[in-house]
Amino acid sequence: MTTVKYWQAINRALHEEMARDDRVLVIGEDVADPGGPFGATKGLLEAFGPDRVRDTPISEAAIVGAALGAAMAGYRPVVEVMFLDFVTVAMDQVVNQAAKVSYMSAGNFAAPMVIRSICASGRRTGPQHSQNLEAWLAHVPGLKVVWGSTPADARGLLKAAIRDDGPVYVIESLVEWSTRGEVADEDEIVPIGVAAVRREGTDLTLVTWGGAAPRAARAVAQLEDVSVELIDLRTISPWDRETVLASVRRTGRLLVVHDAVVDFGVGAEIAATVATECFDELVAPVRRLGAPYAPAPFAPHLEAAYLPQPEDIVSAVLETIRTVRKAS
Amino acid sequence: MTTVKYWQAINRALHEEMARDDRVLVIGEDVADPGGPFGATKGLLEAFGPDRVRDTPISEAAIVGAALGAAMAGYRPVVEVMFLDFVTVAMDQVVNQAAKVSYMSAGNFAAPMVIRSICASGRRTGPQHSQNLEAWLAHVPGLKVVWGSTPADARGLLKAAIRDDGPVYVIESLVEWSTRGEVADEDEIVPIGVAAVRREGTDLTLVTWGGAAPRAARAVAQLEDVSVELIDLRTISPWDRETVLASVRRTGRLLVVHDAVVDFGVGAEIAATVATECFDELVAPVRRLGAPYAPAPFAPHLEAAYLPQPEDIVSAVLETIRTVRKAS
Amino acid sequence: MTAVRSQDVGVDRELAIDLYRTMRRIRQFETTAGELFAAGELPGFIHLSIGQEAVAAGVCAALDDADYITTTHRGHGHCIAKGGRLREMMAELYGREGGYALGRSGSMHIADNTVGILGANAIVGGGIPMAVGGGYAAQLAGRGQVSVAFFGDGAVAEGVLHECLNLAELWQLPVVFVCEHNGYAEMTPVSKHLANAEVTDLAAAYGMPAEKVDGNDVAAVLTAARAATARARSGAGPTLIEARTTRWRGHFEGDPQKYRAREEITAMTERDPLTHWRDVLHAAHGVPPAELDQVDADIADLVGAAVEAARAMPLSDPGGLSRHVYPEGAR
Amino acid sequence: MTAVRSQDVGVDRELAIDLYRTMRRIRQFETTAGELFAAGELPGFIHLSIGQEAVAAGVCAALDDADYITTTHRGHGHCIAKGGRLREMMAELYGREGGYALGRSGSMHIADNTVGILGANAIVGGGIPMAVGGGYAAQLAGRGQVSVAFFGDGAVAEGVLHECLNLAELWQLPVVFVCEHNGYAEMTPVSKHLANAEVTDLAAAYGMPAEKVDGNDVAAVLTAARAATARARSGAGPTLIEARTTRWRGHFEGDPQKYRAREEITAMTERDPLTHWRDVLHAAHGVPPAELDQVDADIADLVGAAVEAARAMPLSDPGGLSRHVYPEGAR
Ligand SMILES: Cc1ncc(C[n+]2csc(CCOP(=O)(O)OP(=O)(O)O)c2C)c(N)n1
Ligand SMILES: Cc1ncc(C[n+]2csc(CCOP(=O)(O)OP(=O)(O)O)c2C)c(N)n1
Ligand SMILES: [Mg+2]
Ligand SMILES: [Mg+2]
Repeated sequence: MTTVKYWQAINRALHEEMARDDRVLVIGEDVADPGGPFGATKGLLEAFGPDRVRDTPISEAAIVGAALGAAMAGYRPVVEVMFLDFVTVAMDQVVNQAAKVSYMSAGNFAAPMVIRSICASGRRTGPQHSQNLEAWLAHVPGLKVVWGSTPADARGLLKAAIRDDGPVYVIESLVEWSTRGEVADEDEIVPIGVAAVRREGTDLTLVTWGGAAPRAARAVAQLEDVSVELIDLRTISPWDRETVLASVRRTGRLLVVHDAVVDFGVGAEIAATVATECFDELVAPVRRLGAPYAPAPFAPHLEAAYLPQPEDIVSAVLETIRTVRKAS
Repeated sequence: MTTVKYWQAINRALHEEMARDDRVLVIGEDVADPGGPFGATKGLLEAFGPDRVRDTPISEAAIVGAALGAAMAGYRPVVEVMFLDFVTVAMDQVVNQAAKVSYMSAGNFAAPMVIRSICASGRRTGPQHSQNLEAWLAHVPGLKVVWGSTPADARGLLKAAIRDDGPVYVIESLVEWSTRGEVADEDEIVPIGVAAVRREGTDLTLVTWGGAAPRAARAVAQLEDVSVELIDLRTISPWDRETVLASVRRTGRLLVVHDAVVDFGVGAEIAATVATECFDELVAPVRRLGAPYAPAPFAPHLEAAYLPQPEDIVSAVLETIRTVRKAS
Repeated sequence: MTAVRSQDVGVDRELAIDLYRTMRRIRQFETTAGELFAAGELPGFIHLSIGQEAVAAGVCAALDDADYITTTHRGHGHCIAKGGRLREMMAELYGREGGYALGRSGSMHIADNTVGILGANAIVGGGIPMAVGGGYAAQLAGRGQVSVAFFGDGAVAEGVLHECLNLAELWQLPVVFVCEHNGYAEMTPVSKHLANAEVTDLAAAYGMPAEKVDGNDVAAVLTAARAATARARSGAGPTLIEARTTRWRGHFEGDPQKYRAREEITAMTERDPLTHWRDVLHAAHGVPPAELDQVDADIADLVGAAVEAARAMPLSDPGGLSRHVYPEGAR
Repeated sequence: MTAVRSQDVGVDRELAIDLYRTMRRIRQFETTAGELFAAGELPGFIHLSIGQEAVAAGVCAALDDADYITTTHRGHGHCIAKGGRLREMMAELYGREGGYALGRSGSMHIADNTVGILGANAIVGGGIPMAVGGGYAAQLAGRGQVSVAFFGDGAVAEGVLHECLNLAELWQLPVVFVCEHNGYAEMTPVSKHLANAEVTDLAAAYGMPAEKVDGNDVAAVLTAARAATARARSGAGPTLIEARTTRWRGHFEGDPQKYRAREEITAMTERDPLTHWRDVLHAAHGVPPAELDQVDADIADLVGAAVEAARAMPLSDPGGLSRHVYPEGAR
């Protein structure tokens, strides 16, 4: 075990995977010479050379598509689309092309590629740099979507993503960039599709991921009389239905917490699935907590009011616990 | 009342609105001289001239953005992004720009514009021309999303969209293009945010919209012993919660039917909301029916298997009716 | 655009006949597909490249199986010229289990990894970045492969092309950009969609060598393609070829073409790349018309057999609808 | 890029001082913002245009309130030059209720419909189409307005710019494209992101008049802007101006700039547009340095007052978080 910062864990995963498999490439804006806009690709150029590590122009559609072409031709590119918001200029390549290549060619081609983006929500970057867009990506068949909230998960998921034979969208939390955590010395993979039960509990299942996960953990830590099972989804698509459903079957209550706008967010899928599958076990209505229906605001106190804070989460837990099904 | 085809109803709305308000503009690929790739903009060039009706290059990002700029400068452009799938090359302009302009400028600017796209699902156009992407658009605060399934609604919603002071995404069903229906002779507006109760019922609430709505109607027509309340949402965002919730409070059962992939689709939002708000009234689990987790296939029989057909809808209704809450 | 004489550019008799054969395969495949569509046998939309065959044949004659191409909604010709199999293609148009993609993808999505067809594409401009990626892979692999992006004049207005021109030139990738300039984007003439219809000028602005050729003259296309691929294989970077050509049919089958006069179409057919090449074959290589008629007949049989085979195939299995959403098996 | 002499281009004493004043306002506003950021008073990211002030001042001096601009993440200068109010801007950077956008949007999203600022933008290239739309509106309105898109050399690699160049030229819109070529896209030098750093070549490929100017010489910029806006107002269509300039600071405040040598920055400061213009003011217009020192002092007071005002404002009200998601009230 070594203690590293979140970004260093990402950096380590990239170094390890590039050393392990020389088909792995890293391309993106500022990723080579500058070592990444925030350091995640430091040292890669020096270690693996300019063929495999390349700075690109600000041409997200072209670079995602170029990564796709290289993947179809046998390489395993990791392409950085700096902030998640910028995927909006590359959606065709992500959605119509990369995600569908295996299906459209009936397996004749695959797209073993990774797209990495920072989500800067919580870092006061304003409406065009703070969007939590995981729901869009999850709605696209063929695209896997992962988001580690700890250094170990950020590393392990990225490694798994690079080894996956299909396209994986890896989201990273800028707000956790300098958070430290332990990572294994050996080659630890966090399998895609497997949630982490951060804490076991019996009264309520709290499902969260990404930027909201650390805040949810803080909230749960404050709760004394309530036993919350805290699940960090880690993979948004395909999400770990079994773990979540089994948990709610035991606890009878679900709260989903995420930083995206509640409406039409990933929480809806989880809540709807649980409401259907655990219909007989639920003792309180499924509940979702997330951002209000508005773009992400810039000012620190506004952004704090916008994102679910530990105290909001505590209140939501307590209210859910208090709700009981009316006699029917 | 006149009976017109779906596309003619759209055409009529455009003629009427352009005649009513000379700030209304129509731009897009093939919309002027050719009268639209499928005829929806026929006669506009002749009636309103080349200033207000313009063919554009295949540059969706630029033309959506240009429409936005013109809207901010006081015009009311209607820009056509031919097939809904093509919004992927213009997502930045739709999501980061048009949808956020009012918010980001705190009302200093507004974007009174309409984006029209065909959804060709059901017309054997294959994986890149058949996507039902309304869930993405609905997840974007500031963007309204409407989708008429009848000639009258297609006309009335488009007229409402053109008169709205913010950006409205109008989806149109290619599969209904030649379906006939009655439209009022007068200036009929279908207000945004108001669902249509197509049929009243007491046993189950069926919520649908867009391409699935006609098939759902056919299914409901076949059901003899079950009383289904059929709601055509018409507006996806903001959706008519009141109508849906009031209905489920009476029927105790919800089935959402849409053509999009079920996972993370709009059905999730509706099902999750109903599961929460009607917790005590639901007598059966909320249920969703939609496309399986795969891109849209091309071959007619595959596409038929992919989209919810009347018989699938009938089965889902009957199964939901048979489910009862276990004694708890 | 200077006229090219076949003999001067190293096209021998055998190659000349091969080029004809390729064009004829395309013409026959598409003529048949058009008829089948009109007869209601083929579903969906199909876009034919009849009149443009020399571009596909000429460019692909400069390529090997290991080279890559990406193409467009109007991509049958490129796929055939690159070695795509008629039976699997036709079966795909029919939506049958034996189609290239089990009938799930249709006319606009032919792909074949055995001959480097990275894929046709239903998004205008969508395939260009993939070809650049193929070029990046080729550069890394160092085996002298080339990657070709086919696209139309309409795609020139899509920003992604420009991103790709810049990237390919910046990285000196072995990519050939082939613009099939047929003067239309759907129903809109080039005068209404490009401020400057000289696509070579755009490439030149990036410092990229660019050449305009008569796209209905297969020798001219081949000559340009040979120069471009040689440059690419030698590590000297990308080239753009603008091939001026003629789309005889509507944008899609069923398009009534109200936007252009019958004379325009008639004039086009007078520039038939196949007729022209038959003349060259006769005049320059002494190939008797009867020999070519036999080629035509053989190809008609081949295409006919592909149709019969497709018709005989089972419909693709709806049970397999969710297969390959994720890749199956390790690669 | 030929040197421009202020007298030769019709810049009189008053205008010359005005240009200085604008540049000084920008310099002072941003210097102060940089200090406040370093002191931890301003949250988020800020991107300063120090060293590039002549572009904003020169271009906007050719514009009226009725003209439109869109700008970028590095847009303080353009907003100030176009008439943006310092107090509302500073308050926005502080995230206060009195900010242009109630503190919700921050440094990268200044907009003001009273002076035609359609908006700064945090998406590279994102504002360019909006400026084209402003140009379309201007063309329709027929009142001789012009619409200007400011963007950097990095944005030249975004496809959307090319779509916009094509569209503006095709429609002959009254648009001026102003590329602030400072040689960097974040930490990446232009040699690594553009195959051809001569941005004027790209515009020329569309048939659009294009001119390269010394972006640190406000008279040169103004001269080019006057020609471009005159052309636009007369209905003769768009122009591109490539202004070569110098970004003194890091990409964002706090950027350690490991990717360039200290000497490079020092060399830049020797091309200070303000120092140069002070010299011109003195030599060509006889303005004594003391008069300019007074201008500087007045502006320092103004910016100081803006800071004080912003500090005194209440934080913006979280209760209003969902306001204006949809436009409020009829327009
Ligand atoms: C992004 C996108 N926009 C629009 C379309 C609709 N569309 C299909 S083909 C076409 C015209 C393409 O013209 P061109 O590139 O010249 O190719 P051609 O059809 O002439 O071969 C258009 C607009 C599309 N498929 N994708
Ligand atoms: C679509 C998009 N991609 C990437 C970024 C991140 N980014 C912000 S500024 C910038 C560099 C812009 O360079 P340039 O256009 O030259 O402007 P400058 O910063 O030099 O003024 C980048 C890559 C972004 N904001 N938007
Ligand atoms: Mg064309
Ligand atoms: Mg720059």
